Amino acid sequence: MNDKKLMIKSKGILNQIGLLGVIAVLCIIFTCLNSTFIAAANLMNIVRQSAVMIIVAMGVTFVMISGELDLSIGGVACLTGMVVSKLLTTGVSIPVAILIGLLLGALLGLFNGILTTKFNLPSMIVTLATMNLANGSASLITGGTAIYNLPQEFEFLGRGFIFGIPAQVVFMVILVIICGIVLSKTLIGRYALAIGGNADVAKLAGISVIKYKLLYFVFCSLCASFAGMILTSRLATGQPNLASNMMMDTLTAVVLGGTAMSGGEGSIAGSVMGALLLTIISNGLTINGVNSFWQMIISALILIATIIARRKKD
Amino acid sequence: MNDKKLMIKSKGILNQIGLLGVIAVLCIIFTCLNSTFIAAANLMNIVRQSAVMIIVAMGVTFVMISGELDLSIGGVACLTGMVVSKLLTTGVSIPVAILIGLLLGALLGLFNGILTTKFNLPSMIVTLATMNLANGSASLITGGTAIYNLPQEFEFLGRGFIFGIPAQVVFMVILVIICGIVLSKTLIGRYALAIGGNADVAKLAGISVIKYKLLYFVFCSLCASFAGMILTSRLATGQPNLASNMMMDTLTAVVLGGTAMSGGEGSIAGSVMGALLLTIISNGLTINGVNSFWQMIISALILIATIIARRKKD
Amino acid sequence: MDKTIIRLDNIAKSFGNVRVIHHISFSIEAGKVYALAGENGAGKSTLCNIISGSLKPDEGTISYGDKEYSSFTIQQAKEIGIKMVHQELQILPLMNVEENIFIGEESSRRGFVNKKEMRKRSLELLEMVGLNAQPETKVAEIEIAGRQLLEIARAINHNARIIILDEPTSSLSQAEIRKFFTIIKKLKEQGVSFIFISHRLEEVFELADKIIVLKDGEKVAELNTEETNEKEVIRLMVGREYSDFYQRERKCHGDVCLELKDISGVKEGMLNNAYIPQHVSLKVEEGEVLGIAGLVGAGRTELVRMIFGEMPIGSGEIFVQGEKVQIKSSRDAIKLGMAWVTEDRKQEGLILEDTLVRNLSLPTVHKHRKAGIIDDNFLTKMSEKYIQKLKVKTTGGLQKAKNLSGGNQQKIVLGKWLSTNPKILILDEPTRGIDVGAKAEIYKLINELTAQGMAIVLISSELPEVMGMSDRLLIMYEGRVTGQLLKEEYTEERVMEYATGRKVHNE
Amino acid sequence: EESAKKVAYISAANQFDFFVYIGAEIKKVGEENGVQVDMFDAALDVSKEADLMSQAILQKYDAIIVGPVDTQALIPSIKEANEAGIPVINYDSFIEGAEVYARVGSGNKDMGKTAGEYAADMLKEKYGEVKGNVIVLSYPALETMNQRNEGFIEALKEYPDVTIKEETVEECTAEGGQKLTDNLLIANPEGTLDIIYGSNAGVALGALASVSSAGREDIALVGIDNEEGQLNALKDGRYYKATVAQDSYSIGEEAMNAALSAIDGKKTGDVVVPGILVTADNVEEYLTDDQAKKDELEEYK
Ligand SMILES: Nc1ncnc2c1ncn2[C@@H]1O[C@H](COP(=O)(O)OP(=O)(O)OP(=O)(O)O)[C@@H](O)[C@H]1O
Ligand SMILES: Nc1ncnc2c1ncn2[C@@H]1O[C@H](COP(=O)(O)OP(=O)(O)OP(=O)(O)O)[C@@H](O)[C@H]1O
Ligand SMILES: [Mg+2]
Ligand SMILES: [Mg+2]
Repeated sequence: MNDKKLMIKSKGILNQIGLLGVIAVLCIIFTCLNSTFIAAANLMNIVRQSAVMIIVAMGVTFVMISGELDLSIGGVACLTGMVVSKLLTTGVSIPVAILIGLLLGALLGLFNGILTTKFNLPSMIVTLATMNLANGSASLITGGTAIYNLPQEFEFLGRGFIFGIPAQVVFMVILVIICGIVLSKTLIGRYALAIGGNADVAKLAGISVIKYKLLYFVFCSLCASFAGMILTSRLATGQPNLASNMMMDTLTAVVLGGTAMSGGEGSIAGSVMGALLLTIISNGLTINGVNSFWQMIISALILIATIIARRKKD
Repeated sequence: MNDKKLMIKSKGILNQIGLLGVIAVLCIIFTCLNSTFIAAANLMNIVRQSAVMIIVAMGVTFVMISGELDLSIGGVACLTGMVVSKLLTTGVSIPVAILIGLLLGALLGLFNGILTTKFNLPSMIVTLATMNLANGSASLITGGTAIYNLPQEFEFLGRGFIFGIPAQVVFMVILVIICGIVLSKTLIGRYALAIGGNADVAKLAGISVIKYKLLYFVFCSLCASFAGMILTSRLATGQPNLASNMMMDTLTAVVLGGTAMSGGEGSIAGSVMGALLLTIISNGLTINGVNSFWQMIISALILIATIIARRKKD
Repeated sequence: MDKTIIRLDNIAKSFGNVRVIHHISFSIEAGKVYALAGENGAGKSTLCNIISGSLKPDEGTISYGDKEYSSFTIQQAKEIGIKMVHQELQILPLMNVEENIFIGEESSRRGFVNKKEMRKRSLELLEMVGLNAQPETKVAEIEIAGRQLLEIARAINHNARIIILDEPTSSLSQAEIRKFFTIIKKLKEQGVSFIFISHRLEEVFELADKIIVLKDGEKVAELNTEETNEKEVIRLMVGREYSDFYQRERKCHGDVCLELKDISGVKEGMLNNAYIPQHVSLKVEEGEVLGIAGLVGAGRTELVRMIFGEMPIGSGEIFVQGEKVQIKSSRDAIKLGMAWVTEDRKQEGLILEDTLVRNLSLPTVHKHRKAGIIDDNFLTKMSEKYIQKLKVKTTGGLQKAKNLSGGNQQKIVLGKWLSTNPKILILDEPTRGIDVGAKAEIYKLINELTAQGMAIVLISSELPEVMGMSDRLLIMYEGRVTGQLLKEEYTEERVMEYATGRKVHNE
Repeated sequence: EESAKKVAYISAANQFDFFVYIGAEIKKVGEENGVQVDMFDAALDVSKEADLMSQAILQKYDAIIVGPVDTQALIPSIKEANEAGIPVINYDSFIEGAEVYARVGSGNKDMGKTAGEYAADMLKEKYGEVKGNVIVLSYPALETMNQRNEGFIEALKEYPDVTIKEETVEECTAEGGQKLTDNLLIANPEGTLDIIYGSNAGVALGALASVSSAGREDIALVGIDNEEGQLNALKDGRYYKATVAQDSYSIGEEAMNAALSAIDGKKTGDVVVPGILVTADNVEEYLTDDQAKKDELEEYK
């Protein structure tokens, strides 16, 4: 109990410092091993690579803080990617296709949310079901094969630049800033923390738990479907097995960033750094020619080292 | 509030009846569509197919009841399979290889347990790391390729028969009976429920929470490594990406069986039925020629229907 | 002019097929304090939950103004201005004090929370209720009493019209209670009404204008406070009279069971050091009840934590039955024959989702096995025994702990530890939320147990209780022992002098 | 009355056009011969494939046509079928060490070799001699890819001035290929890398997405498989230079014919349907033929 108290006290900041420390140490090591790591092009590459994960992590952070879990993100991203691809190849204009994609995301989020809250079912299973539902549907659209010949302009989302910065990075930064403000400065954020801390207490305090949880689920799915479109745009094809690792990676990033699986605790900065850390590990190792099996092992070890380091700091 | 209380009251039994109901309905539907479904041979096939999942689910049930999560099961199964295959091809005798495999499982479980309890880290991340560690190592053994030419006799585990019953089914039944007794009638089970219910209370009551949690983790990994050997034996090759779906499937089965993700609640019978249900769905759909994408969708829908049905029954 | 704010008509409520509230009617008028009195499980909390909108009644209506409701939603109750301090504390431990005070009622502009305004108000409120904490303090760092103050702050924050207080004082000590009562009286003058529940009848009589007595879910009387007395209320509640509560007579004199020599806690940088026990020495003999008094936050619970190895000890020695011992966790302590009835039944006392049998048998289950198999028959019988002995109001041993009323939960915690047959029993606020009848039973039990040679350490914030039931009294203030008194020397004034640090006894 | 014959078609992974169209062709031929064809998808999962085999055996199909996820891992299942007296036709990778009625496929190693030889030609054209840096994307868990890479590497091994590096993708999908290539492009800046070889549609397309969005025209891509995306890229020819296409239609047809013979108790033995090298030169022509075939099979997908 007592140690726990100590821990909790200074968590907010120190958590992030712990992560930052690990990130810094890794950057130094990778740079020493191969100086291209620190090259501007690679740093931008890292940020670009992590952008999609960070975007999804924003949604996941809210859902997880509110005490729920969303495993469907990968499925939602995949289905959105395929639907948008299909629409684009049948001649629907890009803005309309993107809107429909987001709408689809929102609907899937609503589906997750309603089953979880109104029907009072465990979100883990509900979203798992949604994941399969979405992945299955994504493959059904074409019978399992990919969709090609997307319009050139659609590539902007995943390959374009805004003032010389990759478009997806710009979107990511905007979203992160908004989420940071929402979590710390608005009722939406505060209630997420309260609901995750103890939903009964929140309910007794007159917060409409259902309404807010729905909101978090919808937002999370929106993030996922946006991410799905970016990935699709970047690949310039609709892939029916898109985002198959998204769920695991994103959850890891968010939890690494200090968001509690059981809710009530978490931060935007933490999730961003969690995602950056994961990307840096895989980028740094690849650049240094470490094969993907060693990468798995090394990143697992770094993962453990990070959570231990963070814990010590507290 | 009130409904919830009522619900919980009669959960124990009704939960399972709900699941049984769904299973029964499905069996009837599948049989109507294709009478081979109900053929003795297919029923045995279903039991055989679910045996591995049930074996792993036993370990997961204990860990989850005690309030932790083990995501490393697939990795442990995979690494064990590869290590045992490697040993067998280098001439180690079968019993010794199996023993080493189990030992490896126990060690990985210990690793999970120690990091979770002594270092007080979130088991979700710890076991996620172990999963990657194990999967990475499994691939490293051979550089990522499969291992062939296992001794013929090793196929007994996954393809042999004992009194005309598939060996793995026999192992599974024995394990289920033992686990059923242990959970309901022994300290190991009682303490798992208590620790998952409220670890502080359990600790103050003199239960060495750490010791018992270690035990559950070790047992869980043992189950996983045993499962890994069965799968390897069945394929007669060591596959570096064995059991890649094991974690998701098993967790689903266990949660479907009524074990609470947050601990303190769960049953062996529930987990067994959860696993059976998942197997029946996939078997029934396959037999009826449903393609794998539709299978994903239909099984997702059945999953949702099941948890709703179970909830209504309560 | 009619001053009625709300009126209940024929409210009834059942859980499953157990009827908990039988057709209760009464009105609440502005500026009055209504006390609900009744045994544990009489239905007090249930009734309050109905008024505050967190439970739906099965029958009856609630009128507000000229509107009739079959039930309130929480939001409706809030709009009317009904606030409730729940018996089981409703706090968010991971959020800070300020966030907890304002939860659900943040001042905000277009969705953005207005931190400045809330900071100002929360500092005022903390001052008002006497909670010695910063607005940014995480509630997890505050012990139960502080949390209770926090809830009170929350209830009085906004302009409420009816404030329901379900045992708000159960873990507070005199100083806080006084402060709190002043607030109540002031608000009452401003026209705020209160529903007040407390098992301490003197509090009821001090505050209430009307006393509504419930028995087994029925309203048996609605009395004007001036026209009645404690005896009558007790008789109506329990059905019999209790004359002298605290009949402590020491029958057994034996060796020293537990001795602490100059125990000090570890000074941990960030915690408020003042509250960590320092240089505490004490002795308890067989057959003796040693009382420990002190204000909230004096560090009494922390002291027990240290004895039980659940908090680090910096220096000092512990002797059990004359032998020096190293206690690393409560497991060691239990093995040495100690038992600790914890004060926070929800966090540390009960597995809420488990049955009574499982809760009662938790510390002893390992002793009742045959060839490794748990003897559930025995455990059930044993549990029945304690359920009866402590008069727990329940539908049976298979009921879940969380479905018991607060006082009955407390009895289960007590029973759980009694079942270990300890030689040294530490009771930390053992009668928190327990009704008069049950209290008397527990006091009787204390006498019986000590007569058989048990040593008891009784920690209580209720001065009459700790004075009435202990043979010797230790008084703590900010983590230090400021005084030791023998039974003959007790007076409330003397105890309070030590407890507030105005006087320090030097050996 | 004799009930209609039925054949089980087990695909290794329906996420690839290759398997989908083999299946469609098989179904079409089946229909023409009055044989029912049921399709199953192992989704690249060895265990699942074993389970599908058991199930098909239990359901007493008259023949099983199977494309192995892993040839060795399939051996016990084939033995199971042998014991049950059900003939097995093996397509795609050839199974060694178990008794099948026929093996139909393009020869993975040969296709790899074809791609390797083309790569050598390209290097020669670029530098006047065969030298340069080549990266082979690998996914060792997949046997077909290993064989294709083996053939490719063998073809280039003859030239000592060619440096070949194998890089492993995390997952055998477009995303996996892209992620790895993104990083490889950083590690191998302009002028230090000539060819990336991706021996399956997924990783090849991933590499293409990465290289094209980085605009690295100094790198030529060579691959295997004939997904639409690969063929389209050949048309524009800036990055993707050649692909070795398997003739799924002929493979399907041959496999089904073998199955029909097997039902009558006849063994067909090995049928090799060679892969076709498609480059910018012949892609239009190839696409026209291919599209015609695809349209014809649409209803059987
Ligand atoms: N959710 C529930 N399900 C079943 N029974 C319940 C539930 N809540 C309360 N009860 C029962 O209703 C009765 C009244 O409970 P309530 O909490 O209102 O009592 P109380 O008068 O507040 O007692 P205390 O003084 O101990 O707090 C008790 O017997 C209790 O066991
Ligand atoms: N009024 C208060 N203001 C601030 N903190 C408080 C207050 N009351 C209690 N605390 C917290 O309680 C802790 C010490 O309480 P502890 O429970 O050990 O004392 P106690 O004497 O047992 O009090 P209690 O009467 O609650 O049993 C301190 O660390 C402090 O954080
Ligand atoms: Mg009550
Ligand atoms: Mg205390």
